[in-house]
Amino acid sequence: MKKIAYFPGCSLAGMDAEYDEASRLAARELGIELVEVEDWNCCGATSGHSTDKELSVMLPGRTLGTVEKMGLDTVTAACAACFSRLVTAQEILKEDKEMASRLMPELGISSPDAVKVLSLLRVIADIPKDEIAGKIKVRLEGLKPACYYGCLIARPSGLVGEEHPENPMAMDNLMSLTGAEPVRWYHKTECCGAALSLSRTDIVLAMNAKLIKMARDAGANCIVTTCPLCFTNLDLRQPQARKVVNETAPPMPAFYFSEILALALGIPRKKLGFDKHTIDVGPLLDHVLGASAGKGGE
Amino acid sequence: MNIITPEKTDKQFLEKIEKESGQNLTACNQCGKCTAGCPIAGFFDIMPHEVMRSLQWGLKDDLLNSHFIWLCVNCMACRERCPREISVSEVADALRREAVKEGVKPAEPDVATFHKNFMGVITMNGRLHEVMLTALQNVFTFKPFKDAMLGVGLFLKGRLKLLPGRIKDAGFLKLISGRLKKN
Amino acid sequence: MSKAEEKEKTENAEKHEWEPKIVGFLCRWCSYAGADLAGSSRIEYPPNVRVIRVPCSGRVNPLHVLRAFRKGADAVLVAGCHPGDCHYSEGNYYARRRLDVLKELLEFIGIEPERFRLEWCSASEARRFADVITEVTGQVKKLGPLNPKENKNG
Amino acid sequence: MPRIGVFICHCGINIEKTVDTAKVAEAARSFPGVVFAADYKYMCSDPGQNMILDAIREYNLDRIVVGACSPSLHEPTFQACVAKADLNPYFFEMANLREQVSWVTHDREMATEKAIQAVRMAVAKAGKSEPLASQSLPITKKALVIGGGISGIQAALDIAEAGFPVILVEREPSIGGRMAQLDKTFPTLDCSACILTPKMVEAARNPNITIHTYAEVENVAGFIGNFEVTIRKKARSIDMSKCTGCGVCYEKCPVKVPNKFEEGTGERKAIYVPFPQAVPNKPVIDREVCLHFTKGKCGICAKMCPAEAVVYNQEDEVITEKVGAIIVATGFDLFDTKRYEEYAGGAHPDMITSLQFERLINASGPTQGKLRRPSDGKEPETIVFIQCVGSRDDKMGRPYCSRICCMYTAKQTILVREKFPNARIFVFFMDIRTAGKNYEEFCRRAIEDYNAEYIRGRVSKIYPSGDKLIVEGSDTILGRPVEIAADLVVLAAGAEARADAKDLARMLGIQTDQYNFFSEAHAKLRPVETMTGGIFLAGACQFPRDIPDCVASASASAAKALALFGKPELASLPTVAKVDESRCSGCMACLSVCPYSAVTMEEVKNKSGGIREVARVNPGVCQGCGACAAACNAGVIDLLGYTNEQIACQVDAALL
Ligand SMILES: Cc1cc2nc3c(=O)[nH]c(=O)nc-3n(C[C@H](O)[C@H](O)[C@H](O)COP(=O)(O)OP(=O)(O)OC[C@H]3O[C@@H](n4cnc5c(N)ncnc54)[C@H](O)[C@@H]3O)c2cc1C
Ligand SMILES: Cc1cc2nc3c(=O)[nH]c(=O)nc-3n(C[C@H](O)[C@H](O)[C@H](O)COP(=O)(O)OP(=O)(O)OC[C@H]3O[C@@H](n4cnc5c(N)ncnc54)[C@H](O)[C@@H]3O)c2cc1C
Ligand code: SF4
Ligand code: SF4
Ligand code: SF4
Ligand code: SF4
Ligand code: SF4
Ligand code: SF4
Ligand code: SF4
Ligand code: SF4
Repeated sequence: MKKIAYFPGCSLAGMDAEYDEASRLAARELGIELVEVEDWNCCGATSGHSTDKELSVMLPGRTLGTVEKMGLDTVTAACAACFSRLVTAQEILKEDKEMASRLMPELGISSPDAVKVLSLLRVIADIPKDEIAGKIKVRLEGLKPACYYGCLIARPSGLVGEEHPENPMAMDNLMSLTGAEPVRWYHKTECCGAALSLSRTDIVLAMNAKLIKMARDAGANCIVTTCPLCFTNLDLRQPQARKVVNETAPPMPAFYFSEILALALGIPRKKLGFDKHTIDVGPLLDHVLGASAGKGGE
Repeated sequence: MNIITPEKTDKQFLEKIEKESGQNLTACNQCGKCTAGCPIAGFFDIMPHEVMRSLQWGLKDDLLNSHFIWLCVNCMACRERCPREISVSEVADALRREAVKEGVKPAEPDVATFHKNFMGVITMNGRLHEVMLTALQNVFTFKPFKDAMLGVGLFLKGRLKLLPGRIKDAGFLKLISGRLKKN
Repeated sequence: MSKAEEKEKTENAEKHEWEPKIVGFLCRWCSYAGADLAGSSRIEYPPNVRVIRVPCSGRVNPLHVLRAFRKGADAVLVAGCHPGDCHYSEGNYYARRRLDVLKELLEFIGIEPERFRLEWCSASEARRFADVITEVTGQVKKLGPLNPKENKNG
Repeated sequence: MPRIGVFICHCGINIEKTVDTAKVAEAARSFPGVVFAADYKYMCSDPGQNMILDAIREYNLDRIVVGACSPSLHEPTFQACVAKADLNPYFFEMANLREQVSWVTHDREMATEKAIQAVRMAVAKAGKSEPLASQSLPITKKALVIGGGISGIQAALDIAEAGFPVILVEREPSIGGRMAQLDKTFPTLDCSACILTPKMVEAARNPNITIHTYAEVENVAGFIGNFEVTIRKKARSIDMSKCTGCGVCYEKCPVKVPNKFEEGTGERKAIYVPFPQAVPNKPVIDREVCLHFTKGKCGICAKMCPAEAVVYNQEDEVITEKVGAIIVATGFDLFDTKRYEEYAGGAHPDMITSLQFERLINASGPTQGKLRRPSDGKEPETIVFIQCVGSRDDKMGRPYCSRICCMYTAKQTILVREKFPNARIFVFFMDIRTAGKNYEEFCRRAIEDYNAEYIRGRVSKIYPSGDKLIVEGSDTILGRPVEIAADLVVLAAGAEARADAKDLARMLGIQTDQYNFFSEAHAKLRPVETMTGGIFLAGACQFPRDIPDCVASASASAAKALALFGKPELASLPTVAKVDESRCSGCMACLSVCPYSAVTMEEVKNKSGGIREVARVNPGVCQGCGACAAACNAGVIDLLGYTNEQIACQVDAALL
């Protein structure tokens, strides 16, 4: 079993425990053990770099140092914001030699790129296709996901390791392996506005409504995310967003990509926290799993 | 009277932000692609390309008092598509930090309060705690019941923890709170 | 003046005292034109290179390079068109073959490889030309003079 | 001992600003052999040149050194100047104090020092210079034109009309180039075919012009006045002498493929004429798709042809031609708009390139000029044009302005307005560049009379929604984002160098710029010449150009070729290799490296009467590369003008 350091981040440890659970389970099925970073701290998110550049390096920097201490060479974050902060910290340390020489010893970092930072999506997408295909137990035919990557997992290109900042395909390809039929849509990496979720909810709701509409127009019957902030935004805030635009079409179920993957890998539905979703995913899952003869169902 | 004169502008500000953001600000040719693709532009008071133009002039006060600096979510759509390879996102960051440093009264108090609360919670615990953050946000922005209904729903679904997690490394907490106080 | 300041001053003076001499053989079709373009584009670079215009990098005889080192050059640069772009179709290949051998010889007699550079630089690569000169000058400054005491009359 | 005069130029303040020219002149006075030194404001001006002539007379100078700009600018000027005083032009040397000193060094002291050094080296070299003379060479008074677009056609016609033969090589089955694809042309809106077709026919009829279509130049050897080119005429599978151009053959051909000439908007058969006005108007079989060649069956066209002109087993023909001048007129490619992933990957059917637009609105195009939405055939009500797609974009590696797209976009808005009086027509632009005769007026007409709505701002994203394309742009003048639901989006794709321009440049031994467009010898003073003698540039292969500019540059390059043909003979290069036969061991090292086979081995008699072989250089063939001189260990073969001794002196002077 390959060991990869795992930075759950505040969202997963707090509100989004079901993503955490699904990710660990799915990864294990695929031969990867996610080892939680010891005594990890918050990455600082947008507030960090809005306040103080050095602090915005120190917060994720400590994690990088800890991973080195744990003797692991790769760390993954399930949350796009955490992932972005980790990569950016590395980048700043690489560029700002002065800051690097001051902070690195304190944080226990030997070299800015001593550990590789990968998004959880990338970790799984890097597993050979056949290997994943061989482990799919439940075909999720009838699931038409709009794969939503969000802004921070595909940008800035060159730093994050996704193929294209406008039309990344890693998640789409994974979804196809499960038998789902991802739709071609054009808002895969459009921002959801999560950073303003608590302070300018009005803006976030408008962005949310647009994303859901675009996914629906493209023929999707659910939206799949890689990031807890995106998920919270699209799931938890969706009822509010619907009100703002007087939406009459049925709500759009949202999932984490690892939940879908876990289902397809044969992990029982009830072990995955679908009941915690705000938008009811039951009917859609009944439909999809029913179609595959209830093999993965309860 | 709102007339620009060279005397009213601050060219050093351009240099400062250039350095802080690592972007070549004079490279901007005002094509407007950043504004065109920005998901929040419809809510801004100053458009991303106008931010760049204002910087080229050195209109420091306009910028530090803008809503823009608080509303930009750093999604980097602008950075990805700018034909001159400039990141307005980085510029927004630098301006925001500058505003904090100079103690400018934020045009978006709720956003500024959010960042402050956020940093407060993590310096206390090393980690974020949504209940605490939401509570603080609502108290400090005088909107006590905002999002409360969401909160109850989450609580009932078992998605909210009421007790914050805290990291063990007290030294690090001290280090970051020291760093914060310096500002 | 504090001690530290004094030290810095003498260090600076020392730095200023010695400017390396670099002889550059530039092909007139590409690198010489690239150097001209650096001029028209007003790209500044260190003034240490003394340029000899040759019709082709293939014109440069290894003996010319050796002579330069013997007469006190701290570095020698030969620059020509990119492989495949030679105005005379293959002069730069001959240059490479010949000068690679020379490079080994130079290493053998103890001249650091950084002191002899064979570079490809086209007529449009003004920036690259300036960068190469800046880089070589920097490297040689770090290495110090080649044979500080030795003859100038051999 | 030579008597050397040194002249240091201020170039106004270009040199003087950072170089203390008086000090340089002063220093020069102490260099060995220097008997006179002075500085002056503009050496290349008449008074400057007279100053040199006066000094030669007064001080009896026999070598001249000028420290000024780059020799690539004014070496010929000063060589001509000293020749007036009956000095051999190779007694002149130039030190480059502007491009390589004053413009790249800010510190005045250092710049002055570097300038002194450069002059010292030039003086040292001049001291060892010898008089050089050229030989006269014959000129083949025949031109090769590569590329049969409007530029190539114009150049060929001009040369032919002056009475010299021209060979025109075009790689497509017809001449015409991009212009043949256009509908109407700015700024006069004449129909492209109406003005181009007569020229194509004229070129075909002119007895001095031989056109090879479906052909490519495979090799070029030789030098100015004396090139030898190899041309491959690809097998057309048609006997051109029998074919009457009746067109029966392609009517019945069962194979349909996208037509490249229609930019993929229409189809053609496996046997085809690319467009109705093609010259020659005779078909060609595309062997990649023809069933006879891919599956070994069919043969319908041969059966149908009343003239028995279809020849399946025809083979490529390789011919060689001797020419004295070559004009390159290979034109341009269009930027691949698919590279803009944010524009829905450039791949939506209702998003077309500007060139596809030309075909779709063209009465002889695939839709007979009925412009409809490609996706569903509906009449477009809202049309959005986007300028600078793949131009002025560092991110795409295309920071330059393509020069033609502002104007052709204005033209296209007029053309659509004529078809759809009620449509809304939007144009997103960054700047409107209309620097040409009647161009600005033309563009204003599009805006004022044809009601094209111009929006200043670049588009960031385009995506389909429902049956519309949503265009997300901005109006930077108002400072607001703009969103338009369009039926049809036209991308003004930028112009770029032909994909294979670099290969052609290598074959010809000419230079390309950083975007792979061919480089002229000097942007202002020699704009249609290349650095290689006898090779000239015409049209858009050099940089994006519209038709008026293409035709002007084509005529200019023709004039250059004619100037060459007007000479009775050619002076050979004086800076050639020379062998000291008495010392040559006959090792043949020089012979083996000469790229032009200018070295041969000749038998000579020894003093003792024995016979031995020595190297000998043909000065008419030698191009002065010096590879031989570098190869000869004994220093027997040397390059005049760049002798071993001269280089050694320069090295020594550099290190004093
Ligand atoms: C959409 C659009 C609209 C335009 N509208 C206008 C307008 O209204 N008015 C105007 O003035 N200009 C217009 N232009 C510009 C005009 O098309 C060009 O100025 C002109 O066609 C360039 O002519 P050219 O002969 O230099 O190149 P081309 O037309 O490109 O011709 C080059 C020829 O060389 C051939 N060739 C290439 N390589 C080789 C090779 N290796 N060997 C042999 N043959 C080769 C090609 O097949 C081609 O036939 C427009 C351009 C575009 C893209
Ligand atoms: C301020 C300015 C800056 C410029 N900078 C640049 C630059 O940086 N780069 C660049 O490329 N271009 C530049 N230009 C443009 C450049 O000056 C012109 O392109 C160029 O000089 C035009 O040359 P010409 O020979 O066509 O015309 P002119 O230079 O005008 O020459 C015409 C000549 O004809 C003579 N003449 C006129 N009528 C008669 C007659 N009836 N009989 C006999 N002789 C007559 C005139 O006396 C004159 O000597 C600049 C122009 C200006 C105004
Ligand atoms: S996209 Fe870039 S160049 Fe264009 S206006 Fe914005 S910052 Fe300036
Ligand atoms: S980073 Fe800021 S300015 Fe740029 S597109 Fe995103 S929100 Fe707009
Ligand atoms: S000779 Fe050259 S340097 Fe002198 S004035 Fe003329 S252009 Fe300028
Ligand atoms: S090949 Fe025959 S059928 Fe075809 S056009 Fe020529 S003559 Fe007519
Ligand atoms: S032989 Fe080839 S070209 Fe002729 S009709 Fe058949 S498919 Fe067409
Ligand atoms: S000509 Fe106009 S449209 Fe074309 S690149 Fe230049 S500015 Fe853009
Ligand atoms: S210089 Fe020598 S190698 Fe070069 S072309 Fe002349 S003879 Fe040949
Ligand atoms: S290399 Fe020198 S010695 Fe040998 S054949 Fe040529 S000229 Fe003679």
